[in-house]
Amino acid sequence: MSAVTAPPAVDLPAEPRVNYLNSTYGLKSWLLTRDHKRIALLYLASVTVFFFLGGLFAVLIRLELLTPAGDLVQSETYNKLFTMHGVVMVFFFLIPAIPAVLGNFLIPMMIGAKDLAFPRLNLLSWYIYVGGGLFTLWSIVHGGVDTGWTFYTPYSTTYSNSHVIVTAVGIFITGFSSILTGLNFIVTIHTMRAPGLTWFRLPLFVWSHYATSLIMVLGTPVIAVTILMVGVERLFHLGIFDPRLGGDPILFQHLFWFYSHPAVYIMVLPAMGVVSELVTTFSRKNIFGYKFVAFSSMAIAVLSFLVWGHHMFVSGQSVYAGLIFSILSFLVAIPSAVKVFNWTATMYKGSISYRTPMLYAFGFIGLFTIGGLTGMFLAAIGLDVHVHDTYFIVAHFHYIMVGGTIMAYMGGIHYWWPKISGKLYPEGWARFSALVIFVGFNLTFFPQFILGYLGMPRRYHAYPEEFQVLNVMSSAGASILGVGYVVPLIYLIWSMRYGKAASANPWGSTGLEWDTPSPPPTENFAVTPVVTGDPYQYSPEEVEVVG
Amino acid sequence: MADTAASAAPTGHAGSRDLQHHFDSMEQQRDASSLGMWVFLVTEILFFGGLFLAYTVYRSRYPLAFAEASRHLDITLGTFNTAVLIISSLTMALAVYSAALGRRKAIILFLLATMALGGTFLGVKAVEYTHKFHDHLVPGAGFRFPGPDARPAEIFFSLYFTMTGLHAAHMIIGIGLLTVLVLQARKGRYGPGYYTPVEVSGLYWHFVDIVWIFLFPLLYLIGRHLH
Amino acid sequence: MRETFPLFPQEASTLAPRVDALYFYLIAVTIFFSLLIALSILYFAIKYRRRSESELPHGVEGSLKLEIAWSVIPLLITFSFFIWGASIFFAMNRPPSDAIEISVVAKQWMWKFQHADGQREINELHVPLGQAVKLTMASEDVIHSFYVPAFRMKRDVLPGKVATYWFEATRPGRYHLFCAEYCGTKHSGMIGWVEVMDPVDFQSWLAGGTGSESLASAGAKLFAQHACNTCHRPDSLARGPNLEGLFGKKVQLQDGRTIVADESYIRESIVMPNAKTVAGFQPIMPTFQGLISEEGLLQLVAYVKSLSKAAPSPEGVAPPLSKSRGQTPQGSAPASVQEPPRSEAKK
Amino acid sequence: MSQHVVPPRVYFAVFAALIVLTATTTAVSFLDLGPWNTVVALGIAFLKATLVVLFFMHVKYSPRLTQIVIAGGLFWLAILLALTLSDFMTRGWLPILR
Repeated sequence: MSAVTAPPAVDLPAEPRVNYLNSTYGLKSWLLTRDHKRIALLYLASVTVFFFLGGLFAVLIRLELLTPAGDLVQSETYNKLFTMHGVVMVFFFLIPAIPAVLGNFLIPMMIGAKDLAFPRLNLLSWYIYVGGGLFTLWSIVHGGVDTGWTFYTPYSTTYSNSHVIVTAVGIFITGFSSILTGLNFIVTIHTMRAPGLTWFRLPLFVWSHYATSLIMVLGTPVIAVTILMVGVERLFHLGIFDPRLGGDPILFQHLFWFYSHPAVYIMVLPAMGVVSELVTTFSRKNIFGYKFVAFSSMAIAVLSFLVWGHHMFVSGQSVYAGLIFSILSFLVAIPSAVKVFNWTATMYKGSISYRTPMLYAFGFIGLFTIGGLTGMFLAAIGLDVHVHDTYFIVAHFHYIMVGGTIMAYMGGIHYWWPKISGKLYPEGWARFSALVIFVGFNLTFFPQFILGYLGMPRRYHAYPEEFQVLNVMSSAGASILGVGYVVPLIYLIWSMRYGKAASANPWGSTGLEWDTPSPPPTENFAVTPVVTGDPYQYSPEEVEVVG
Repeated sequence: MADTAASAAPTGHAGSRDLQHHFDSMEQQRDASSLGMWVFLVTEILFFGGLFLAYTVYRSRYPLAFAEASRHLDITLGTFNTAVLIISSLTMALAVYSAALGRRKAIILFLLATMALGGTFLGVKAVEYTHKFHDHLVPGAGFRFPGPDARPAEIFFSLYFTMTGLHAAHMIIGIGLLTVLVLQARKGRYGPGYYTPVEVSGLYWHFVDIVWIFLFPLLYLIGRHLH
Repeated sequence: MRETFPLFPQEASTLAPRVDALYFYLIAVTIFFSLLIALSILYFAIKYRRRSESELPHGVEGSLKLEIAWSVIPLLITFSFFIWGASIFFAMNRPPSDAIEISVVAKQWMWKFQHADGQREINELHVPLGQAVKLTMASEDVIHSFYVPAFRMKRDVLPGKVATYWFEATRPGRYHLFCAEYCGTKHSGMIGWVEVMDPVDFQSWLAGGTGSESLASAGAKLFAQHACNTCHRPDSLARGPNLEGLFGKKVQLQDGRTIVADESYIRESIVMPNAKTVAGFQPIMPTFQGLISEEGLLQLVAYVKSLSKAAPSPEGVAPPLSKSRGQTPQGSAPASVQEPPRSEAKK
Repeated sequence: MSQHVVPPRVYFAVFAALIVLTATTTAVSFLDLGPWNTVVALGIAFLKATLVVLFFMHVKYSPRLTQIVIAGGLFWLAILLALTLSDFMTRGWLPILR
């Protein structure tokens, strides 16, 4: 990264400089923009809407589970609630969130380019995302779908009489938005890096998004064809998975999980990229083992495609295939462990600040470690037989998705907020909401580990009495968590108008994106920067003064 | 591959007009477009891959039923269609060749030939589909299949219609792409300096041909030797 | 009843202690690594907190030795998880040969049981203590999953296939039965109880039941009713393969494959006969899909299995066709309650 | 995709080979080679596909990155097929205790 001395004094812009926010005005300038930064803000708005919609479903589910008897909503409604919670959160928030918002905004700036390789394709991917979203919203308004976000056949193809087709079309369309974003990132990172920016000088944020893009591009088409087969079977009776014709529901599960397990790495890998940036900036130290962290992202991208069978240990899959998937599932855990150890080692002898993004990074590392280690329970095939399809699994993946991805997403939004909006967020409120989120999260999901081992199955509208106390604790935690997420929404919007103006580099970071003013001009850099050193050069001896 | 961006000066005389603002050189822009199309073709490989997996699983489970059902497909039409697509690949390649040399009339001629061959292919498929309809071989309520294993045969025909239908849809998209190219070529947009759209569409067309190269033996040829 | 706020499930089967032991081992490792990471971060965050804004700490070079250490050591630890988990999984998939057989039909939102001697139950399953029980399960509609948390065992029940589930209860009592695979509107209502009884009480409960004839004999009746014996006869000029001694043996198919004749193969050959035609026979058998209910299919499977038991196999078990109401086919000696749970490797 | 322009005679040669291979695969399908029928049919299909990729799609003259991308796509397809078939092919292996 280009040379940096100690963080410069705050240089407030004297007169209003032209930047990407005020370069043009009017709805058309936003809806037809080809600037990757504006498209990132379009994604930020739509992703936030879906996040709070999915959150609303979560609140209703937790309210229903306060009592053992199913008395708040009917069982059909409850089944639609957890299905839509899953569909909206997975396909419309977790998968697009970090790549489409932070990735779109930052990757061109981090590699010193003016824009992504295919700007029009980038705008098209946002319209495809919103188009898919409209189909799913239409199905929600008209009664939703009750098959679970996994659409298992033969229930989804033959026995469910809810809006399976419309939701399937919605997800099918949104899948292409994910493919186009992945394709755009891969081509951009390959062909548009600034002079001097070799692969091992790339920030780890870019490495993790490159690995994520590989998974998006290689995995998403398989779920697209699987949904096509379900739709074709339901509409035209082309019975590919129909057991009455000799079809095999397990074939659907293989095709579904071939994408859906790598999809969970689409959700967590960008979060790891964000955490690598946060830990280095707020420890003000070079990342420990740069090459190992970079290659662990790539290892995760490859190994994530070999492990999907651990979702099917009890489904009648053959014993020997189960053993193969079990041992491979343990292999995919090693790169994640390497990352966590490297982040911890980075903090050794650093200069650690407790600003809000770092609080979220601490939260991520802690909760992701628990989430990852409970994954070991599920990979051990003999134990998974007991905990499969129980709340143990629900707790595991929420620890990684909410404790991991959403924590890192919040950390990333706060860290790059000055660059995105040119304003500083209120530090006091931000630290308060981070702590509330951490407490609310643990109170919500830790009891579910205990419930899971007790044997409470997933997707149950009513449950035996002895599980009630733990469910009440979980619902209490959910309300705290809900508050924790609403507070940042308020003060971040408030800061757009009333926040203090931010300098080009409020955190003293060495990233290329901090060398351009905040908010940046439309073409990112006045002159394309030349990169001469490694990405995280904070220590005095590493920094050489460049003319 | 230019790992780092090439020098800022655009190469090729017609380059400056067609060079998009965020690229530094025509070569960088061409490398980006071609890499973008190849990555897209990889997604198509996996898109059809899911169907090939379903085919492989069910054929290994019901080999005799699949062979019996495959004998109901018309092999002469299938072989003819394969040849039609191979010729269309040739004309497409020649269209890219003419674009590289800037021969405007040749580009239009070969593109129209490719589209005509694509249309022929779709026509033959339409004929085949109507035959299946009359023979009650379309899965669903009206499915009648002589012989003992009607139900695995219905799975075969479900796969047959899904795979060839998806392939035909890709063929239609390809013809749409070529139509746009013909209109642009008439305005003389393509020459030695800038013919990336023709090149990239050529890649797409050849890919759709390769999918058929695999579909043809898997669907039409498996049962022929079992009389 | 048990206390109202349990934090740990009961251990009621021979497998439960083994699964729980692995569970505690994994918990120990999780606590160790979580504390290791959390405490070291806490220590670094305090010891190296930022004193002043202009402070620039010295860089620390990466260390290859450390990277290799925290890659290889976790790999070895996970290898131990894998071996322990796999050994339990093998035990879960190997029902002992002398297990009593009960057929289970899962239907949208209820469990239907039929004991070997014909006794039928819905959402309630009575089983003897200390005796291996093997469930042969099929589904009439969507995928369900037979799950008894106290036995630490779960198995999906698929339409079109026969799934097997086995356990050996070690503690008397009533245990929850759940459907663990989402199966529609009343998925959370598809629950029931497994009642583990002392073997003597189990025999009297079984004797007092209103069951008509045994599973295998009901199967024999269906076998005759559908005139299966016109083709499936032991003599050489029969048009259908001989079914005696078929179950568990390798079968050579016409298309060259050889498969093991398990319950799924027998059920599939009734419903879709020509999927796996036996070598040397013509695919002339008509399909019985829709003509025989799911229970009937399981009874026929039980009958065909009883034919292989009737063959001069070493166990010398009582002939299946005779009505053996009072005595379970295995005639295993009643185990007293105090006796420690027998090791599951009884074979 | 380099600037390399392939002479038309190469295209015509490849075209001829493809037509011959198509005729061969159809003809061979009528002979009873047992399991070899599938192997031969797929072999010819792979050969034809390779010809189209190398010459018509200019991959023979393209930079190494394009070749790596194609190899990656085929490898991932192989993962999907191999691991799924590892389930379906080993279903009956567990010895059933009679």
